[in-house]
Amino acid sequence: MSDIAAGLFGVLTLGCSLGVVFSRNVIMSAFYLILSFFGLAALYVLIQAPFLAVIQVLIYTGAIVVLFVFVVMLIDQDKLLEVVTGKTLVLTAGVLAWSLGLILLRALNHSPMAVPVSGQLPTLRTISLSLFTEYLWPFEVLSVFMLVIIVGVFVLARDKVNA
Amino acid sequence: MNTVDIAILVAKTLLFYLIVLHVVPIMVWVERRGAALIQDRPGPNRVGPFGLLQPVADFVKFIFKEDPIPTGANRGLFLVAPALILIPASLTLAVLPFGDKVKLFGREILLQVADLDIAILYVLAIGSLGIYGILFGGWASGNKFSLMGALRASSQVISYEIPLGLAAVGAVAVYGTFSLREIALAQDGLWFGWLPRWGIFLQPVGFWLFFIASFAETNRLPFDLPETEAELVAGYHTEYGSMKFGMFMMAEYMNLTTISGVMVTLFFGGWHLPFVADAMLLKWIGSQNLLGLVQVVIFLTKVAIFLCVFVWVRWTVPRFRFDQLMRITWGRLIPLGIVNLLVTAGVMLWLGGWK
Amino acid sequence: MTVSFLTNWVHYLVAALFSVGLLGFLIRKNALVILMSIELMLNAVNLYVAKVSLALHSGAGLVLVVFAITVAAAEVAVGLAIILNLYRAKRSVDVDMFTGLKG
Amino acid sequence: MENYIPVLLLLGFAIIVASSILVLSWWLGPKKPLAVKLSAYECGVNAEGSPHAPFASKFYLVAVMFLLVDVEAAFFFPWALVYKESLQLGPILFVALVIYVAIFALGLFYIIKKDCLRLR
Repeated sequence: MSDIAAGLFGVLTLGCSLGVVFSRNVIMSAFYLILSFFGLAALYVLIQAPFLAVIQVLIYTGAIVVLFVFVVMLIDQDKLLEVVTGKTLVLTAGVLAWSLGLILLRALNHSPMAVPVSGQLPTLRTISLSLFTEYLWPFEVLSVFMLVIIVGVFVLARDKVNA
Repeated sequence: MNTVDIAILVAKTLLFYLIVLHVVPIMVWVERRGAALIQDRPGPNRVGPFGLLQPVADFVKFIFKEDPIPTGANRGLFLVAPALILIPASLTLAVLPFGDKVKLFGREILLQVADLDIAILYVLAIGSLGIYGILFGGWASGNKFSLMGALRASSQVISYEIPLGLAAVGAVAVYGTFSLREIALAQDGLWFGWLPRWGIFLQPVGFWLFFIASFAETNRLPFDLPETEAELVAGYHTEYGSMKFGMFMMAEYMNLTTISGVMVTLFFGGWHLPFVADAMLLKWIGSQNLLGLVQVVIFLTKVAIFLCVFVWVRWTVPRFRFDQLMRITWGRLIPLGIVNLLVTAGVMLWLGGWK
Repeated sequence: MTVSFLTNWVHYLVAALFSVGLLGFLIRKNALVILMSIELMLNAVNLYVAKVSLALHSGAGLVLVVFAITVAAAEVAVGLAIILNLYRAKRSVDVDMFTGLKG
Repeated sequence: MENYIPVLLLLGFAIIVASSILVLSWWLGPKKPLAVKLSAYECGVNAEGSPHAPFASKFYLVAVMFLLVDVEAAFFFPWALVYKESLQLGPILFVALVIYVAIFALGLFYIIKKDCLRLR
């Protein structure tokens, strides 16, 4: 059952990520990105990290891609049709990506995963508690970082004509 | 898991899905009759007694209509958009606790599609996917008013997601769990012998926030900016006809049902009768299975009351302007939600735990 | 162990997803799609970190992924703001158009 | 994880219902396309200009501020989950919340004060 689901959502994620890369129309890329991230969220559930699945859907699918779609809609559609990249470039890039994927796969498969583990699988509660005790300072620094980003984005994105 | 388990699972899922699907035609009738009642006119009364079969007639008419795809439309996205809004609307009902549990075939069956330990987050996360139906629907129509409506609708929906989440956070902090089932279980019985143990008495501000934000989340008046007929033709679904338009309507009513269900569970005791503890009810009724049925009825009654409130508000309150709407959420609701959270945390700290 | 059934699945998926992201990064000229490809690569890495963390029965990796997602959100916000500014300046999102810094 | 099987089932049902409605509606409806019928409906007036003309960046600002605030607000959820039981550990989570909310409120104050959402 789990294997079937893993296969299903794995194929969905991968197929849709190919869709992102090869769609001529940017809005279709954004659409495939949604499905791809949704599939990834399902995979997070399958590797027993439901909290990450929810965060993935809530933040990635529900907010980040919304921003992408907004920007696509704010830009005139005619400007989005791109010049086709040269065949040699595509071929070289394909070979490069393919070989890097193989190297990566080999590295992942040979990484020492068989280390002895102790204790229970982390639960939602232990993760949450460690976020506010063990990782309290990174967490607070992150909030300052977000504050900086809010200011920075506003400075970058405001309408210069009206401001 | 054997075949019986799987069969029970499938049957249960299908049953609850069908219950929520059947809210749609009932709500169509309630909405039209309610509007008529408030506006002092008869409303649909020709098809069946009290016009009760009107939704059926509507459905038949919808499905036999031509559904044109405009020339300027992006065909693929235009067709997918209604499904994109209907599927998340269907998925969110998975965590609604309709009742406690029943014993059938020697198994304990929870009266809930799935008892997830992240239920509240699940509702918020899946609910946030609904805006893609709006965005793509408006964009793919190839109509500038649709696109404008879509952008407005999605700005509104995303802005009100934050107060909705903050209101839910308050309730989660009080109960210490994400599971809607556990939250409902914690609301059994009375405080001081006379006050129902309902969430609204612990989180009155949280409830108010959730209530207001839920109007905006479901695009109902007074927050139905996306559909301002006078300015935007009909909003993001202008170009949709036939049952494709019907799907947008179905999704709206299903979202209403889910959000009412969440509200009932978080703030109004879920499946519990006020003033009567479950144990007492069980003694009167005598059978766990019958009690389960009664609980489902109680839960659905509470949801129905909220649905009626939604209809009532829709036909009595005028709509906000776009800037007012944004100012309400960013300037009022979000700060209020944060203050509510701080006060909740402070009071809990002061009382040294909630027991 | 409950996570073991996916061990190899996840490896293949992560490698493939990362490569697809890289491919998109290399062959597309549209700045928006390039940013999307970066997101794909980032997600591949996130998935792997989460998986390793769970295989080691540790919550550290999961917290790291949550932080990474947060930073990714900030990165996208700034990245898209820059793209929008470039679009305002050049009326295009084609990366070949942005050669103003070429010597 | 077994808890999620019904969700998968529900997803299946939802996809079946949605696609069957789409197919039925297409199959049962009459098909008499006319150029006028298929043109964009703008209150009966002929449509003018590109339907995908660029819009004000007001909407972009709303979306980006939503993204950032939503990400920050998402951290309240794990906090709320463990707050009740962490009270035994003393007020550490309360202090964490107060610092976090102070910084969060600063960001929100900036958004409102600087009129980032172009409300005025």
